[in-house]
Amino acid sequence: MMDSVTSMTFIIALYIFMLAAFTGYVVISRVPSILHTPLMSGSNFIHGIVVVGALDALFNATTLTGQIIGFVGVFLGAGNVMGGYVVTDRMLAMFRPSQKQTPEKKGQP
Amino acid sequence: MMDSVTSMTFIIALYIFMLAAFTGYVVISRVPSILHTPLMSGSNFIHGIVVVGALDALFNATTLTGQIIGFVGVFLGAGNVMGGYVVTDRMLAMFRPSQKQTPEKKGQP
Amino acid sequence: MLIEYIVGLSGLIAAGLFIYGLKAMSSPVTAVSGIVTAGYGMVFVVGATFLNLFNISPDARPHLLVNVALAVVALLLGCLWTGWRGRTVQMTAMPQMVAIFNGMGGGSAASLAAVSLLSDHATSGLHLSVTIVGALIGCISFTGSIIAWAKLDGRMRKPVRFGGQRIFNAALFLIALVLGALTVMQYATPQGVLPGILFFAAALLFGVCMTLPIGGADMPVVISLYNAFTGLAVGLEGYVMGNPALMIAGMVVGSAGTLLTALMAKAMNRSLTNVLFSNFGDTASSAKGPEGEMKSADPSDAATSMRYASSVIIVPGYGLAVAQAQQKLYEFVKMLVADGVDVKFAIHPVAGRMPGHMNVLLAEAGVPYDMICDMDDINDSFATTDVALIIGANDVVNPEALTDKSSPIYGMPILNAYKARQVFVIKRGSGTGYSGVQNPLFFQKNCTMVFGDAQAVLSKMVEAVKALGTA
Amino acid sequence: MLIEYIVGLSGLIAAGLFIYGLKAMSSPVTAVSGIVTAGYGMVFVVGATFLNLFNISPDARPHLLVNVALAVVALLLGCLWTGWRGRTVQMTAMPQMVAIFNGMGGGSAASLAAVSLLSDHATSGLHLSVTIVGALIGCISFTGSIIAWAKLDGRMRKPVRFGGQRIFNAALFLIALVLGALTVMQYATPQGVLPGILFFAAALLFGVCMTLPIGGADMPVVISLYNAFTGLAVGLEGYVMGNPALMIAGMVVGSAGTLLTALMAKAMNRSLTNVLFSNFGDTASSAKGPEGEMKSADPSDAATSMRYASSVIIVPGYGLAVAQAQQKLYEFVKMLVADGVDVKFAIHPVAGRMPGHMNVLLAEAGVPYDMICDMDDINDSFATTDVALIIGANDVVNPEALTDKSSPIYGMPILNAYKARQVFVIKRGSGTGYSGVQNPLFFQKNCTMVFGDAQAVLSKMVEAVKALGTA
Ligand SMILES: NC(=O)c1ccc[n+]([C@@H]2O[C@H](COP(=O)([O-])OP(=O)(O)OC[C@H]3O[C@@H](n4cnc5c(N)ncnc54)[C@H](OP(=O)(O)O)[C@@H]3O)[C@@H](O)[C@H]2O)c1
Ligand SMILES: NC(=O)c1ccc[n+]([C@@H]2O[C@H](COP(=O)([O-])OP(=O)(O)OC[C@H]3O[C@@H](n4cnc5c(N)ncnc54)[C@H](OP(=O)(O)O)[C@@H]3O)[C@@H](O)[C@H]2O)c1
Repeated sequence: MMDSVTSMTFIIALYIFMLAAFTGYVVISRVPSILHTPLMSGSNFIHGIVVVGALDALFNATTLTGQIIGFVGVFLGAGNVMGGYVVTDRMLAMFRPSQKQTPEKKGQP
Repeated sequence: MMDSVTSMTFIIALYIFMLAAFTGYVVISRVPSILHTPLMSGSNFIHGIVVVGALDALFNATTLTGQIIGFVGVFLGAGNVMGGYVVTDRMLAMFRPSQKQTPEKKGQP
Repeated sequence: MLIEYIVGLSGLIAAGLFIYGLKAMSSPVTAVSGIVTAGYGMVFVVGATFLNLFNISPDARPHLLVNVALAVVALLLGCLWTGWRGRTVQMTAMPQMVAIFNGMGGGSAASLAAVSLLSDHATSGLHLSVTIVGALIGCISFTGSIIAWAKLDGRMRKPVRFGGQRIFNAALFLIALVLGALTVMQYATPQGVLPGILFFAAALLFGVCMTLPIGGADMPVVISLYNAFTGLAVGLEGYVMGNPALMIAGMVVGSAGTLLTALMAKAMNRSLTNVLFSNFGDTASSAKGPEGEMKSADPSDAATSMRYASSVIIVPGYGLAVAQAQQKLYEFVKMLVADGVDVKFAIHPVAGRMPGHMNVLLAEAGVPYDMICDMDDINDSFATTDVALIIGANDVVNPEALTDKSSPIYGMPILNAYKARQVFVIKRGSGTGYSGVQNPLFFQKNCTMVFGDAQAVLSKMVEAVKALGTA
Repeated sequence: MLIEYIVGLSGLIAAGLFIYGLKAMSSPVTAVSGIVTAGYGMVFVVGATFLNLFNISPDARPHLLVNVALAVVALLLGCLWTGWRGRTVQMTAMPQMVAIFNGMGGGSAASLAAVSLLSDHATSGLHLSVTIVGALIGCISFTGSIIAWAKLDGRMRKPVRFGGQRIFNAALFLIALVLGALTVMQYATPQGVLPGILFFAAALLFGVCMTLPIGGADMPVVISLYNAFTGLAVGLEGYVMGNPALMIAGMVVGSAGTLLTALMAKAMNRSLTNVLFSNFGDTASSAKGPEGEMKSADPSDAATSMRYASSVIIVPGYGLAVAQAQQKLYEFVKMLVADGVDVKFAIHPVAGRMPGHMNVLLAEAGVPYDMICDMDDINDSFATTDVALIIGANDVVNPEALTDKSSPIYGMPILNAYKARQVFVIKRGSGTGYSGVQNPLFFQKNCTMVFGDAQAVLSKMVEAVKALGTA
């Protein structure tokens, strides 16, 4: 695995982590409080990318244990992705300015 | 050189470039115009880190040509660093709020 | 090689889209496009991952068909179940829903770690250690989030507490660490299997035990913390798998989530340690503070005086969410506005049980967001306002926070509703709020209580104004 | 190995400090600490680089002493010369100073590339191509910045232009690319040396030729562009050297600088292509626009009416910088303030010749930054102001920009000085500004000219107010 095109040394990994952490910090630091809840679920959606790792693991599974764990991983990851997206999307769709206030309602009975 | 602790593949380099570019963009995007000039020279200072690369090159020079080019590189890089710092520092030191307006003047006759 | 490049680049693009999307979510105007952008990134990178099927290890080739079938089934099951739950959940139940989805991510990260530990091609002790740390964090996030869900969903009413609990938890954590270290040291030997299994068990158990004693009302902060945890776990497992897209996405969420957690805790005037390790928000502190005479009025009287007021500020709180009365409230407000009353909503940053809770509720009811004011913007206006209508809010309008140093909420900024000429408070009885302290505002001269469930009271108010209109 | 780790980590820390510092520079309050933080990062990483001496290639070991001596001398020379120049340069000469320092960075990146090409342990065609691209950009930035300096420093007064210049430049660029490709293909063979040398020559020449035709007044935008170029070159050479700190610092500046350039060009109401490839800002467009009667007054009369006004807004422009009159101006302002006049400064984003130029000038003179207002904040106040005093500004107060579609500055937002009850304009004569168009404001009824060099005029004004005070 270390000879793939995306392999990296530990130091390089630290550089990437540093940059990513800084990015997350800067991006959030000025968010208005009105968006805190959708933002929590939006970032929740983003870490759903773990499903990609789980898929790779399942694809390369050779034992039954591996398959079971991989299956569980993909299921959980997919749930994270889809749930996070749907919930965020629903919340954000509700924030609209008064001018174009359409009477149609979504979801909720 | 490719087996050092900071070696990386091209794809990884792209990831780092992407993150760094995004960081630069976010950090600058909300700077008030009052700081544009010091910011230009401040970022000018930062790319002076090239002197580090030039030092490495000079340390490893084996030929006269290599030494000359390395020397020039270090000289130019050091100039970038020092000049950028001094100029930025001078400009920024002048921005002070009215309350603690000290009468002492720096530099300029 | 080519496939590797394509997959690598797809991760790069996805990571870029995630960051871009997260940035776009920082403004209500671009927020919707932000989540959509991030969504495209996700579809893209998941799709590209299937290209890895052309590149799997030789050992796995015989299992290819089964594995792909399993993957598709797992994907479908996961997406369908959470998609359905996410679409149909009530807005007030959002916190616990987010907890579940977050826990799933943590569990997925933990299973990634398990797979790495099972496979025998780990490269270094460093890799293994990172794997273990990621697994620990992922497991805590997994079971911790489930407990958080159970509490918020009302399936676990009381915080579970016993003597020496902190020592027990600390011991459990240490045991998990030791088991993890054993697993690393005995990696790829038969003796390593048992410590490995026990390690996961201990980590999962620790997630439960760590969350059990925390009061239900503190859960949103804890969920946000676990959200950051899952991000961190995903980032670390991404390093283990050599997948920079996971590293970046995970770490971005890890740091953003940590900041969000800190902002939340700060807005509630607590420290994170305090949330995690103190027994606050539980002991229904029966030490009732101020006593005195509460005036009360019936809904139609209150509605009438608002109808003829020139300005009204509405302060919604957790009780509005409990009563699910946001639609009725907006109906009432629309009638007032039609009659020429100047109505604004004042939102305290920690009103409700998660940050922005009230904004979401009101947005759901269709309240335009330019009627909604942040605390700092509106606090000066109360003094010049005819009526402040407080609906199911308590702590966020408690003036004791400004004056009484012994109060648990001392120091929390509040909405100055007490300064309004007339204050109406809709609540069911004399129940306290989240912090368990009584509110002297309710005994103030200019304050009138309107007892009853918010939904019922507001219905009556709507009727009353209608009656006035036709009169 | 240990040393490699230490050096690698020092780069990590430095990169973090750079980013942190750059972020801190985004507010006047934290800006000073920002550059200091970045400075610590630089000292740290440069110091750590000397650890690499324990780790140099075996071939280089015999030259160790010489190389270290050379390095120390070069460092000292570079630091001392630019440190001295930077300390003593006049504030008005900042743009050209930044140009020089920036050019040095570009040159350093180019020499890094040359070293890589000379050494014979390049690993792949990709590496070599990146090296060449970095070298090209670095060379352009190097010589281009020097030309920019020469123009701004008044050593090269006229833009050099000739027929077919664009075609010539395009051809030169192509030749440089071809030579670069040849260099890559014949790498490490004797035949590769000549194309290599010619490549550098062509790239350096192209930097000169690209910059020659651009008008002096456009130089700040070009300098900002070259600043981004140097960043990019450093980033690319950082990749070649396997040094992520260079990659990050360079690319951060590359992207930040690009954004800054775009903001600058936009503020001047131009596109970047327009700056680079049109011959704007040169042909002293003698097509004089409005004609009419200009009223003029002498300094003491103007000073007197300001002394008795209740509010004055001052609009400084490029002429103030030319006349070096900022200290005198503030002296005058302090007297007005002492006499109870409400004085504000209105700064147009592109007043002067580089963004923030006026802010720096005024800050240098000690003007507190809360007297200084941005265009958007103050534009509505002109209509209610007694006196607008325009000093050496022209384009930024030209109302034609709002109305006359044929004007080259049409569309640029301006300071609405023309709306003030009384306008005074200090300038030497009827010279036009940067854009070369006449300003109808000067012929307006409420406008009075005060002719003369700004420094001289302001001295007289100070005298006049002093005289009034004692009277
Ligand atoms: N937003 C966050 O992120 C967050 C997270 C965790 C904790 N908190 C904390 O939660 C609190 C929020 O303050 P708050 O003022 O919104 O709420 P609160 O202080 O918890 O008070 C809610 C009030 O609503 C009333 N109520 C409950 N159900 C009702 C119903 N169906 N109809 C009418 N009234 C009802 C209750 O009184 P009755 O029982 O008498 O009806 C109670 O006094 C703060 O202390 C904050 O620190 C906030
Ligand atoms: N800030 C930037 O980033 C930047 C960069 C490049 C270009 N620009 C452009 O530069 C222009 C800036 O506008 P501006 O209004 O500041 O300046 P301007 O339009 O260039 O006008 C300057 C005026 O100052 C007068 N002047 C020159 N020397 C003087 C002295 N010693 N004493 C008194 N007056 C003197 C000149 O008239 P006399 O000759 O009659 O005295 C001239 O009309 C804009 O068009 C902008 O687009 C800005």
